[in-house]
Amino acid sequence: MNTLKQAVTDFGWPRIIIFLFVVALFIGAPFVNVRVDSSFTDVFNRFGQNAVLVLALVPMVQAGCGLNFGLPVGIIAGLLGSTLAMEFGLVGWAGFLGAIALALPFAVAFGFAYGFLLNKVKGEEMTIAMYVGFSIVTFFAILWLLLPYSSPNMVWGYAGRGLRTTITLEGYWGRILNDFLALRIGENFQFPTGMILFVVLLTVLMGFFLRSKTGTAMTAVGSNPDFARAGGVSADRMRLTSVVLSTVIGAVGILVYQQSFGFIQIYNAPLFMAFPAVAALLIGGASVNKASMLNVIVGTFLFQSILTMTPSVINSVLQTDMSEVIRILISNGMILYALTRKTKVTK
Amino acid sequence: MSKLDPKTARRLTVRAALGVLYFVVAVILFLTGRGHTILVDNKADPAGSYPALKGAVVSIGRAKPMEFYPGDRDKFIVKGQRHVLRVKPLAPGAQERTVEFRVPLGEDMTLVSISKLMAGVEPWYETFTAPTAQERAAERAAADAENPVETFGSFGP
Amino acid sequence: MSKTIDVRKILADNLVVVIFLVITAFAVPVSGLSAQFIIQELLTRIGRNAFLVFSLLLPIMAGMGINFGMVLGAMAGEIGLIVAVDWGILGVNGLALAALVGMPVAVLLGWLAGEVLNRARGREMVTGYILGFFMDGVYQLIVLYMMGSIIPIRSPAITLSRGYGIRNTLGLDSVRQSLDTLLAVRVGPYVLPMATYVVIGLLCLFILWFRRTKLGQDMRAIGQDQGVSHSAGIAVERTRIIAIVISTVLAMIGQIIFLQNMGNMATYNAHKQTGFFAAAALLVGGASVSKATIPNVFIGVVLLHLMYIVMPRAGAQLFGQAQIGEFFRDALSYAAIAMALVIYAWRKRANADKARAGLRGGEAAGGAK
Amino acid sequence: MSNESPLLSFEGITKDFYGTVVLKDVSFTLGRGQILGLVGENGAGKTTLMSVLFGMPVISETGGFSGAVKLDGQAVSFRNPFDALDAGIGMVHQEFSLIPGFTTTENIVLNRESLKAGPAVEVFGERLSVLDRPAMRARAESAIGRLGVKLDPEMLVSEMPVGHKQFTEIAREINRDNVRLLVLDEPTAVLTESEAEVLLTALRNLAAQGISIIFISHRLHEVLSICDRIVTLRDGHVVKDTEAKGVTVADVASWMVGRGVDETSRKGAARELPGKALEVENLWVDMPGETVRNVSFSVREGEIFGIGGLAGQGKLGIPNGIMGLYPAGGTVRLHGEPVTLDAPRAALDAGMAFVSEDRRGVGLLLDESLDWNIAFTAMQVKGEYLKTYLGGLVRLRDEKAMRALTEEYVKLLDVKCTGPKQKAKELSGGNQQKICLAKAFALKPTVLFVSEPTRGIDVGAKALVLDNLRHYNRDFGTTIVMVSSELEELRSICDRIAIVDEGRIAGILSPDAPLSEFGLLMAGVKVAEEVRP
Repeated sequence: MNTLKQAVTDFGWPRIIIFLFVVALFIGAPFVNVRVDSSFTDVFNRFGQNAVLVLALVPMVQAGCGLNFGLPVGIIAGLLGSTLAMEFGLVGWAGFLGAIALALPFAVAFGFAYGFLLNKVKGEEMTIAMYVGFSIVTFFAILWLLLPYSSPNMVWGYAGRGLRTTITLEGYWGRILNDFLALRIGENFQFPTGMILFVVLLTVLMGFFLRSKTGTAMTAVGSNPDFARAGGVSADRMRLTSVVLSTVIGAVGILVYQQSFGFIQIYNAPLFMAFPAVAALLIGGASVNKASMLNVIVGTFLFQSILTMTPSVINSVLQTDMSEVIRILISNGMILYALTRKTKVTK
Repeated sequence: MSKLDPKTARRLTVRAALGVLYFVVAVILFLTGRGHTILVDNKADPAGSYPALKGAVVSIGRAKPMEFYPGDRDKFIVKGQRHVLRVKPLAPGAQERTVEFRVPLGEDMTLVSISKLMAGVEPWYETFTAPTAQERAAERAAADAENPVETFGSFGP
Repeated sequence: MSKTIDVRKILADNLVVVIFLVITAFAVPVSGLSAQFIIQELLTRIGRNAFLVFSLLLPIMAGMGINFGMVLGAMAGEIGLIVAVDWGILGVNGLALAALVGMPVAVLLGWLAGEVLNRARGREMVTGYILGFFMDGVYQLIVLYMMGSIIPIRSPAITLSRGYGIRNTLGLDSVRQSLDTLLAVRVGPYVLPMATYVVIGLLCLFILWFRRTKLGQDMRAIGQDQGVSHSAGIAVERTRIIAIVISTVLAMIGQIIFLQNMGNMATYNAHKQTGFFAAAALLVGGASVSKATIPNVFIGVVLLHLMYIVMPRAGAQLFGQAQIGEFFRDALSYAAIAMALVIYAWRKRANADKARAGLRGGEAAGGAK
Repeated sequence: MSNESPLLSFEGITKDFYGTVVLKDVSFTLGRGQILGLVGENGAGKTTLMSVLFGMPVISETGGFSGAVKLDGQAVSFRNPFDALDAGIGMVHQEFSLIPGFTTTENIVLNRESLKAGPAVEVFGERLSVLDRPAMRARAESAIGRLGVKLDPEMLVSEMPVGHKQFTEIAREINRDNVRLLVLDEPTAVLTESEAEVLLTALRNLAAQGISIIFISHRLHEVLSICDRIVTLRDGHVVKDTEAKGVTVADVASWMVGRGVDETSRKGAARELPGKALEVENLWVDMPGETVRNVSFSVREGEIFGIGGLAGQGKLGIPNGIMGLYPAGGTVRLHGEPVTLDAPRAALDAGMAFVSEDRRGVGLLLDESLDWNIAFTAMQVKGEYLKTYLGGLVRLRDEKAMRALTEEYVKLLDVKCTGPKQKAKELSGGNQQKICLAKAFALKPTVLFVSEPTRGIDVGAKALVLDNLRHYNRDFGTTIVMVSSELEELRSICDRIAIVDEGRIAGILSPDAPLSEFGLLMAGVKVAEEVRP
């Protein structure tokens, strides 16, 4: 059974262990009085909340730019979109869609600048992306204080200026996707239909994009830039496109996240947001230079299941709150595993 | 293989010696750096067998001397185990007394009673244990034992 | 080559330094802090931070970039300190014992990090960074769950009330500033922590000496060309591991010196920003990912910390909010790292292009012959 | 020289790689202080022979060799190159193996530095000894002195002219205490003529000091000028082992290329072909290792034009430059229209296609399926294999059309695979090459460049690939420019053959021209007038 062995090696032991761990969590849950149905509600909520951010990583991985630790660049664009939409007093669907519309131009502009930079530093993308992300988050922290926002729901009451650390979306577009066509089964289970549909829509669109001429070229650039070049494709342009796309989806991703979470978190909150997304993608089976829609779905689901279930299940088993440590070990262990694996491009 | 050439032998010796030295230094640092809290009090015996001193200047080693009046209690933090305790009563003409004593290595706090010392009551020093978190934890453990919960291995209090 | 080009080249080589100089030159007067205060702060901070920054030098020499995995060393130092405090060892003895206890831990972690980085050639920096995160989880597992349960802890004062795990903030009263005050020398209005300076001076001597050893020479060779070094018979992987081990051990000592000055320790957070501060300082000092010198360390510590001292006040003075200054200095430090990395990667490519262009020029001439 | 046993002797060395014999019964000897010239075409077995001598791991990993290597009459078998170095054999490679940021001295004594032990050595071992720089410098100077050249011991390698780097390499090899034999692989390839002259003098100095030298070079006049003996390898055999005295360049050249008179493979007589398909003038290409300096030629409509020459002379640079894969300059006209250089897309749009010699690096997407590999370029350049949806708004990959295309070529070229969805990396070399051809054919080019189409594939596949090219040329009238190191292959299929030497065209010959003429052109001797086809 060499093929099975090969499949296991390809998939990697860490993933199999994580997968078994998740299965064990779900099986074990009823025994420690954790309700499975409400757990599933949480898992689906968090899945939808995070899936788009994970999806945002795919184009750059496919184009060979590595894991986008600079995801905060897109997140900042999304934050600009949502805060501006609130400032303009947009509520409900107009608010959510308005936020997306307002975020897009920023995302495209940021993406261009960011992609241009990454094209200049081939080979060092990941470290630089990380620090570009940190820089833009801290730089924007200044702007959140200085920009002339005036909506009383957003600015500090006592100073009259400067945005609050967390801004509630209550009364704007909080949970607008989650509650759209939401399905209620029993007392404890609720399926966030609208949000899941939105995620599916974006995933399908991304799938289509990867099957287009440009998407094909992008994948080829990631797989073998020399081949793509010999085929008349400009690697730099494809990489730039992938970065812009990643940034734009990142912006949309944070908007989906916010509406589900119910709050806009600014200042230092986006600083480390790329890491869980990266971990989720890798847990789903992606490598540093190959990722598919399936990786996104599976990875997000597994990772969010762990985050949902460990605090309740593990804590009641161990009588101590070890979920944080487990989260750190699993997510970073997964990234570490992917980084230290021989790059699978055969040369 | 079986026979070492002189150079290798010399290096092995040097390295072994250094390894030993590493531990020796660690032990010396431990012994000389071990901190002890010495509580000094000047209290009369509630039963009246010895009185408190009217006033005294106490010093331990090279630490800054402190004045003690009846009922006072204060602490010295000292390094190492051997210490010289000097008690100089304020009463004119009273004789100064210097004693050498040794704090056990494992002891964190020692209570020295200068009134006992001056009155010649033995033992004038004793181990002092404040009620600690550990004890509180022990109490809680006792409580937990009544309604046991699953614990993970040796985890838990 | 004309002189103007030289000036431009120097500026370009030290772009990060120049930007920092300009910004702090503006911020210092705005902050309204007295020169005496600033200088005293700087004197303290050099003693506090320089050692940590030094720990980055050797991996750079060995061509492994900035060792963001140095936080592993910081963790080892913290474990040493926890032990020293738990056993109630006072003063410099406590610090030395912490270092002796931290040493095997640091060597082990450094060896581990070296192995990991050898498997991630070409992306050592990002891997080291993630390794730091990962080991933070292991550190928590040990310090928060095992200490006091599996690993015996004597002192109830440093354990959490639940009976195991170390408290979130560890008071370091027993060793507080014991190195700094050991030989504190007063010069005019300033107090110099001479003992700390002596330790740092010894480290400088060590690094100077190390560069002249065979091992140092091998590291330089590997840093420039692994292939050539390997074919010359130098054990590349082993040497890289040694570089990381030394770096980790130095970071361990550095963290102990840092924490004794701070006087208390955020048990679970103290190491988190260590790599960032050290890297920022070194790069602000004009080092690059491939070349770093002793002066870079000192220039960097002074510049970075000058900014850290004055920015919050400058922000408060300018915008009425100290927070703006704080965000600004963070943004600037992150940007300094990003910029130094970008300049380095950029120049690496530019140099390669230039080498090729030179070749082409030769050809054109050759073609004419 | 003397009656004692020779320093080095090869006795009946035979070596095969997976059944392909690359060395067959190679025997020759080298005396002390002798300079031996080892010449042969690419693939003649020179490199493999040296790998055998040095005990390169690749030899033992592929089943070892038979025969014996004797040093001073004693059979030796090195487990790795370091053993060989210890035995006093030094090797200077064509590519420099120097640390750029180190000085001459540091490079010469690299990893053999003079050391002064200090106390730290007792604890942490030898590597903590301090470098003894004066001693290192003295050793470097003595090595430079033995070489008899001028080198600044404190100069950084990165700031040196090329010649000095080469001297530094040689000085490093002779700095060993016991060095007796030096192997130099194309040491003059990167040097200017005057530098080469200095180097040759230096080598004579070394030989006079009793160091034996194996000199591998294609510059035959250099070989003749310094060597005592010349050994010519062809197809793994020693075809000639002779004193250098009285030998001419033409002799050696014909030994190198002459492989029996085998004219049977020639098919078809010279064709009359009108019109010019491709004109190239003053082309330069900056391709590392294959620099093209100044090349002009023109290709006729429907012709198969061959480009041959030794490795490193620039023949590969020509198609790579024209197709925009490496920086290039000059004028290239396709059917009279100028082609933009430095832009692969422009070359493809103009109707040219390229089968790269770097099959795995440039030719294929190894991690993707065969249909991707074949259809990709046509899709990107011509917009084919895309299906339109929503009235032209969206165009997605047409998997069905790609599959059909792939199946068509799989059948046509007889590719052995499990189907269009198999990954390219899973195919054998020959089948991969067929996929590369299919990719180019799918573009329906008017001019097709084929670079080393048979490199690394077995005999049967070779014939198939060549047949396919010939058919494609005959059936569609496609002009083909074929670059190959294998002269026979070129002669069997091409209408004319250009030989490239040192980045220039040394001459263009008819495939029927005598072998010695090809040999002379390859050796850089200009003899023939350009042959009119």
